Amino acid sequence: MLAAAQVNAGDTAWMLVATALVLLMTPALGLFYAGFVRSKNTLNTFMMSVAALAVVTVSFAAVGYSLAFSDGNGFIGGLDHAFLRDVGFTPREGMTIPHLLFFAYQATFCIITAALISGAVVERMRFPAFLLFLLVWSVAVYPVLAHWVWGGGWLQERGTLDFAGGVPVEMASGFSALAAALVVRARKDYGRQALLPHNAVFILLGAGLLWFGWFGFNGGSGFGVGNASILAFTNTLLAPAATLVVWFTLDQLRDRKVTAVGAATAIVVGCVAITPAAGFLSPGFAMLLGAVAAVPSYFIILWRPRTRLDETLDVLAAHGTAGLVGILFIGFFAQASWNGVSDGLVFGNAGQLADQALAVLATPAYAFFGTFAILKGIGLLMPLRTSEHEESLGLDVVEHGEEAYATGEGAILLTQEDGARAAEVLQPVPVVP
Amino acid sequence: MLAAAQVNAGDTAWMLVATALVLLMTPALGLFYAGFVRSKNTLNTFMMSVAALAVVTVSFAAVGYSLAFSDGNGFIGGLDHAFLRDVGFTPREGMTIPHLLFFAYQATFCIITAALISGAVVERMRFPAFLLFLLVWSVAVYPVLAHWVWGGGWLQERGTLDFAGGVPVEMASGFSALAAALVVRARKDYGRQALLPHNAVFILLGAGLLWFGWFGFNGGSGFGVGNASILAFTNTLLAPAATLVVWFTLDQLRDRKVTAVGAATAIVVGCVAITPAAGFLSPGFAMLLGAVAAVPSYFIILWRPRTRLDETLDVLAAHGTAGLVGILFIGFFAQASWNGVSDGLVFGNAGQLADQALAVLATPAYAFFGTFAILKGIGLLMPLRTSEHEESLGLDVVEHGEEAYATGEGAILLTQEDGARAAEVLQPVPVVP
Amino acid sequence: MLAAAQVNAGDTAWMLVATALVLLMTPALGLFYAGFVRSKNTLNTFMMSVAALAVVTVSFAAVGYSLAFSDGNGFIGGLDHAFLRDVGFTPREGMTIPHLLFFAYQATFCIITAALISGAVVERMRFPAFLLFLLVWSVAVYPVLAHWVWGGGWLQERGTLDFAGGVPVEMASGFSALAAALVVRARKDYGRQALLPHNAVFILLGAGLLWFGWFGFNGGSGFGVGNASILAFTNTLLAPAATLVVWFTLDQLRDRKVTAVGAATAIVVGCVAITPAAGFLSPGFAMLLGAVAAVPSYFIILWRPRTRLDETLDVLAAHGTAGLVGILFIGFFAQASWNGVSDGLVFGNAGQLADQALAVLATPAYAFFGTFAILKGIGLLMPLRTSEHEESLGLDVVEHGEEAYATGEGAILLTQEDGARAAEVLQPVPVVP
Amino acid sequence: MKLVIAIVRPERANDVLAALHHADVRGVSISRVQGHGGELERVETYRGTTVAMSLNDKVRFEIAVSDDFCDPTIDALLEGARTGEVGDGKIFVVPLERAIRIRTGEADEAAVTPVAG
Amino acid sequence: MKLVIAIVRPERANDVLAALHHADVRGVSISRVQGHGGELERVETYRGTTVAMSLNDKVRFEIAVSDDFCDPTIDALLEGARTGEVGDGKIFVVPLERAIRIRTGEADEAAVTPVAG
Amino acid sequence: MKLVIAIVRPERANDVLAALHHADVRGVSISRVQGHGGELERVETYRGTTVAMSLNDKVRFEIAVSDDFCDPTIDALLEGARTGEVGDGKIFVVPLERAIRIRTGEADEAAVTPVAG
Ligand SMILES: Nc1ncnc2c1ncn2[C@@H]1O[C@H](COP(=O)(O)OP(=O)(O)O)[C@@H](O)[C@H]1O
Ligand SMILES: Nc1ncnc2c1ncn2[C@@H]1O[C@H](COP(=O)(O)OP(=O)(O)O)[C@@H](O)[C@H]1O
Ligand SMILES: Nc1ncnc2c1ncn2[C@@H]1O[C@H](COP(=O)(O)OP(=O)(O)O)[C@@H](O)[C@H]1O
Repeated sequence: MLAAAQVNAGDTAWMLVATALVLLMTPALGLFYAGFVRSKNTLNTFMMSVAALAVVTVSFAAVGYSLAFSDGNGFIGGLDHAFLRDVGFTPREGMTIPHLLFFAYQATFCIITAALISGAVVERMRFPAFLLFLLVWSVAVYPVLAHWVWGGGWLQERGTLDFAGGVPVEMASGFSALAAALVVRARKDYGRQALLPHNAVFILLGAGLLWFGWFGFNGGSGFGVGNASILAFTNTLLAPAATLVVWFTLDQLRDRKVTAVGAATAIVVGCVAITPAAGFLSPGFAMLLGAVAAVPSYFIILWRPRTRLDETLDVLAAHGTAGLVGILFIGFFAQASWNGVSDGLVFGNAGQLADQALAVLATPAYAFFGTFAILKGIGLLMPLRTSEHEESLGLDVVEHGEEAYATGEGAILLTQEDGARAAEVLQPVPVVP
Repeated sequence: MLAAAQVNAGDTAWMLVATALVLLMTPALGLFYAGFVRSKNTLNTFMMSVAALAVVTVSFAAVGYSLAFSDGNGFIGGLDHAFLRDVGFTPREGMTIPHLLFFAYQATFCIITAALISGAVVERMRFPAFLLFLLVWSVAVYPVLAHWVWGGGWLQERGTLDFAGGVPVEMASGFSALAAALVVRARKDYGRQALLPHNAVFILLGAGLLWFGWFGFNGGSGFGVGNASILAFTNTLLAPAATLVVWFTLDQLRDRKVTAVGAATAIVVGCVAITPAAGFLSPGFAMLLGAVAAVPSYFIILWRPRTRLDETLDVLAAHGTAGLVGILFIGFFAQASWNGVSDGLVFGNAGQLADQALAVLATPAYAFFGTFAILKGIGLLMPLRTSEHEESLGLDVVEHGEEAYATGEGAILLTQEDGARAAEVLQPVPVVP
Repeated sequence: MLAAAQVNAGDTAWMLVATALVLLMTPALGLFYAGFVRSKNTLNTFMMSVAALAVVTVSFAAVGYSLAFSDGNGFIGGLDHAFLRDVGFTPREGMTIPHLLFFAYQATFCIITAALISGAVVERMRFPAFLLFLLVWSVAVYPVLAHWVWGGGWLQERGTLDFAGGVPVEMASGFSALAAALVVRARKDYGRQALLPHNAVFILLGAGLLWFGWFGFNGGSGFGVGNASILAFTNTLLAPAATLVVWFTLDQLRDRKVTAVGAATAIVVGCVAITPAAGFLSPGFAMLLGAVAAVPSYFIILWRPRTRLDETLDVLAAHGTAGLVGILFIGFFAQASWNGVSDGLVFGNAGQLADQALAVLATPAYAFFGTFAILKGIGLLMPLRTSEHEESLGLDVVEHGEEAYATGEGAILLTQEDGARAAEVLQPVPVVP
Repeated sequence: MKLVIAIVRPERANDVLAALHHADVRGVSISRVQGHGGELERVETYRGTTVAMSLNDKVRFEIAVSDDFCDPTIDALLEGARTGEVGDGKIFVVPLERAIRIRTGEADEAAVTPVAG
Repeated sequence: MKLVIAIVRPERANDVLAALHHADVRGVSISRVQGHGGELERVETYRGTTVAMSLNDKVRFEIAVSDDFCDPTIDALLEGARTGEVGDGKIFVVPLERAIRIRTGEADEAAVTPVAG
Repeated sequence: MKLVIAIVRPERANDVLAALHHADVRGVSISRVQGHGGELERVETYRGTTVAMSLNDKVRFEIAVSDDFCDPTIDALLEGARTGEVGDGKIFVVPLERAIRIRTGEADEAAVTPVAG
């Protein structure tokens, strides 16, 4: 039970927790998303996140991790760690936690990122098509972007900073969601009927659990309990609070009502914005970032439903945009006296901003076109969405054969033996022509 | 990424987690409280906790932390740490965790304490007035009391013991709630109609999450993994269990039915009672405290609704009273052989009881009159409560423009462009005189 | 606040968290189970888990812990640690965490195990009878089995391996549930009507929280941050994912629909299967175990409702069976190069399989007959189940005098004073003969 | 016999029940409905989606009474439900041909309010 | 034509559906209601608030039938819903002037049970 | 006066409301019901329990109208609710003897649609 010499117990203890916290974020996201849809699509929406837990964990262990984090070229890693080969207790170069734990931590990131994209296609995408999408996306898109900034890829080489995933997580999910919404197209009633969240308590609780998990997401991205982690952790408290305050103010100005769904959204936006920058900004600038990032996301969320773009749960606004703002903000306000790594433009290092800008150009492009191509490809193999009739029945019944809130009235027990009898009993009214 | 020399990795790892756990308690409280109200006030109730996350985090970072924890006089701290000045990685004197983390941990305490008070005024207080209240209370009341017992104030000087917040958290919220209920006055239907909890599952889950978070609350108040923390942590398991057993018994004796809402309440009462005493009592006396504290809270909760005092969610009974019992209990049963600090009366040190009694006199007075004055003051600036008509509509629609459980039937989509058309369609039936 | 010399701060930090995580599992289980029953039994079902938190914590502190973990004979421990005597800060022999923390961690195991059994008897068992059952079972069954594998009992002596509770937790709860279902017998409508889960979101969220907690359950069973813990932790991510993938496939093959309730079940089954084996298998074999364990549980869950056995929430299939598979799997695939302890048959050590087989024979027998006898005994003292009439009213009203989702309509406020008046108002319609 | 249907405000439901009780009306079935009438719509916002809610929560009473009991029942409903503000609701009276008590199978007057008499 | 309204126990709802099915009644709409009748109130407690619950959950059936089908429908309802204990519920029969099938617009008898006749 | 009852698909409820609005029908009460008719059952599975769901969600409209307004109301219902597929629902018309506005106590025609006139 002795750990390898260079493993630090305190760092490892924290990273175990951080990993569990990030894992929790995926069911929390399922809950958050499920609250947003109509009750007839509740389970399907939640299941898209559960599916990510299933599919992406396996694909990431098989090849995703290796493609992201083993040696390769500037674009993509190799297959040295495929099927967890040589992923054991000995820490990776320069780290103080077991390699296996580092893998588990990274896996939870890929899982939630893939799950996030579901927000763009809920209430109409077929579940089998989404399963296939998860599989391909988690191999072809996430690992590439993770490699760029964390696995020794070209952005990391250039010096682009991304503390906890502005590139592979936030911008990737946001711009992938945009592509997914375009390929899968709008729900049939979108823009014609009011499609309202069926349970705002789930949304608020989901947001609360997400924030809780995000302490592991950002606080764990220093891979230990060093200063960077402490800073990232504290900023994850401060930035979303600032976002909330600004969001409240905008809501109040707009129509004198602070909304609960808006507050839940603000928590997510604040957490997203600070994600890339968490370990690089002073607490004061972290709060500024939280405040500033509220604005574009707020107005995109206001504007988007007026368009034909049914990017249903606004992943682009909440993740893509806020992540982009966070990445750029580093370029301005990174402070070497806090992060020990690099200054931003405001502290005299304009080059950092250039490096950040590069990420902001390349990531959306790769995520968007990658996702677009994947979904178009899957569309050739199988239909991407349910029929109009199925859509109006609701995906819970159609795709999963279940209802979220069953009462049992009118439910006739079928046993395998009485299949025949049941069929007779269940015969519908003969339809008069 | 190297931490300052005197930072201990294990202590820091645990305190990161403890901070996240306490942060989680505020959404958990929102859920717990939301379950208690009628469905038309669900979101408003939850949002009062979310508002604390927004407002108090900012106010605490700005001045609250400094007023509590920087040098000052016996009554209040100074402004040395205002706007987090000099709050960095170097631990505070005598501590083994980064100062920034200590700040974050303390912030989560102030947040939840402020949120607790909302229990007294749900279902009728206007949201803007509550926002302002949070701002003022988190600057003028909490930091003062925290300074008294933890920041070098007069109670701490005298030797009053308060492990995790009997004074600034539990008694403060309880007696502030009493004042708030008196100033804001009863709901219009209070005492006339049965106002029942709309979702007891939220109450039970909320209580479960609160208990989970409380391990960070009490277990973290030793600021590391030393003996005091271990003792506090274990007592946070044992005491609430004892409270539950006694509560079950009282329920059973009263009308032969053990209630679920009662069980959820017992969990909170047990956690509250052990809060001040967690690191000072042996496990056996912790269980005794849990058992004993059940009694007054139980009977106050039974008696209060028979009065005109609509202290709606019984913050006084659950927090004020149980916190007071916990503070006093230290005076009797503190045991130096377990806590390494001080004995209580039973172990031969009567002076400790006197010090504890002092806290029990001064804290309620300050919290009560402070809150009373703040709310009266706010009442001069703006109405504290909604109109009777709005109250009967429900605060979700009135204050937030949302419903917790929307179905979409009868919802007509408005877009900014067709405001005019909508207005026409929506014209109500001309009222026959 | 100085810890005893041999206490390791990193190990202790992690074990504090692991304990809190396992504690969280019991309310999570309450939520999970509550989602499965009809709405009129929601609170009763949840309360069975809350009752375990109350009763078992106390009984375990009083005698259970001692019977399991103090010196005794091969069958059962002694009373040296009864009432927590000599359970202090000094670690147990060979451990690096305070004894008190070790106790707290073990207590959370006994709590959840007892709560699990409720799944067999929900919707009809009387609450007082269940309370008594919890008391006796947590003293007479759990500690014995825990002693066998962890407290120096005969299985441990022989070399049987059980990392985190295949014997005292999973097989014990599963086979106890079988006995409980046989003694308490089926619900009156079982097999005649469709008894459906009233809230599948609670099921999914419950499963998510359980998985989250399970990282503490398995990851903490190495009692520190050593290699065994890291391996167990990572396997707790990988194995359930594999189970999910297989379960999806089986669902899809069966009737072309992947179910959400099935997915939640798969998460639990995967976590259970890896529990005994978590620290002994390589990640690859852990995934294999997760995949393999899905199959028997899947088909038992399919087959059981066709029988007269109303083991309502399938504890036997999800826990008993999967735990058994996990225990046996160790005998085949344990790998000393990963666990540093022992090899299984496949790696040349057939003896390990024999030792494992012994546990698989003895544990179900003890759990089944112990539970059977306890319940028969309680049945002599008091009725085990409610009347048919009460069963159709629902246990929330009958046993707890509450509704989970009250609306307040038709609720007439009773105050103690107007008891008389109320009685008059409430007089029912005189019944025409 | 008549079937009296009343649509009232949810917050008056308990007052209506009490008024019916005092009028010796015992049998009654109630359900939640949503109504559209003369009340103003309220505007709600969910992220960028703004909607006008044209329905208000109401409670629907359904009461089978003997002819003699029809007017007292209506009076009780009016007493319990009236606030004087728009949205108080409506009472509808429909002819009832038969009423049967399921427990006994007995028919007509014996099955409706007043129960004994 | 008649509109038959029945208030039954929720736990009998499926039996009623089956009985209706055997009586060849196909079209039916059901909803959840809460009823007050001869059943005893139950007392509930939420913290210090003690209340008497005067309403019980019931299921309401609404069935439009042709005149000939009225009696068989009532028989089926009685068969499916009766337990013999207080609270079994009531059946009400209301005259029905018109019935229209929305899908086709066709009117009267053709639109109600029995559908093909 | 008539009481018009319509059972329609939930997804058409808003269209029906709009159609009623255009027909100048203002007062309406709606509720959620579950219906059984000519639609196919769907099979659902919960762990090992397989069930056939014989009921579909519907929305029930209840509209009191003056005699003159009966046909326009039915036309509006047909227009708003029809999709042409099985399951579109039914309209029932029941005679209405009295209608009373609770707020004012005023009776009959004045209390039902059309409100003014
Ligand atoms: N003609 C009608 N048919 C059915 N229900 C009606 C009718 N008119 C009103 N209602 C019901 O009564 C409620 C109150 O009606 P409204 O016209 O707002 O009140 P008031 O009678 O005070 O003007 C409505 O929300 C609706 O549920
Ligand atoms: N006059 C009535 N009008 C409307 N509903 C009634 C009436 N009488 C009884 N009910 C409904 O029938 C249910 C059962 O009635 P109850 O009088 O308790 O049963 P029983 O007929 O067996 O005496 C009630 O809960 C109520 O929903
Ligand atoms: N005779 C009836 N009585 C009451 N409700 C009915 C009746 N017939 C149909 N319905 C209601 O109308 C809905 C649609 O009826 P259905 O027969 O499926 O459609 P269609 O008229 O298109 O054949 C049913 O689900 C049910 O709610």
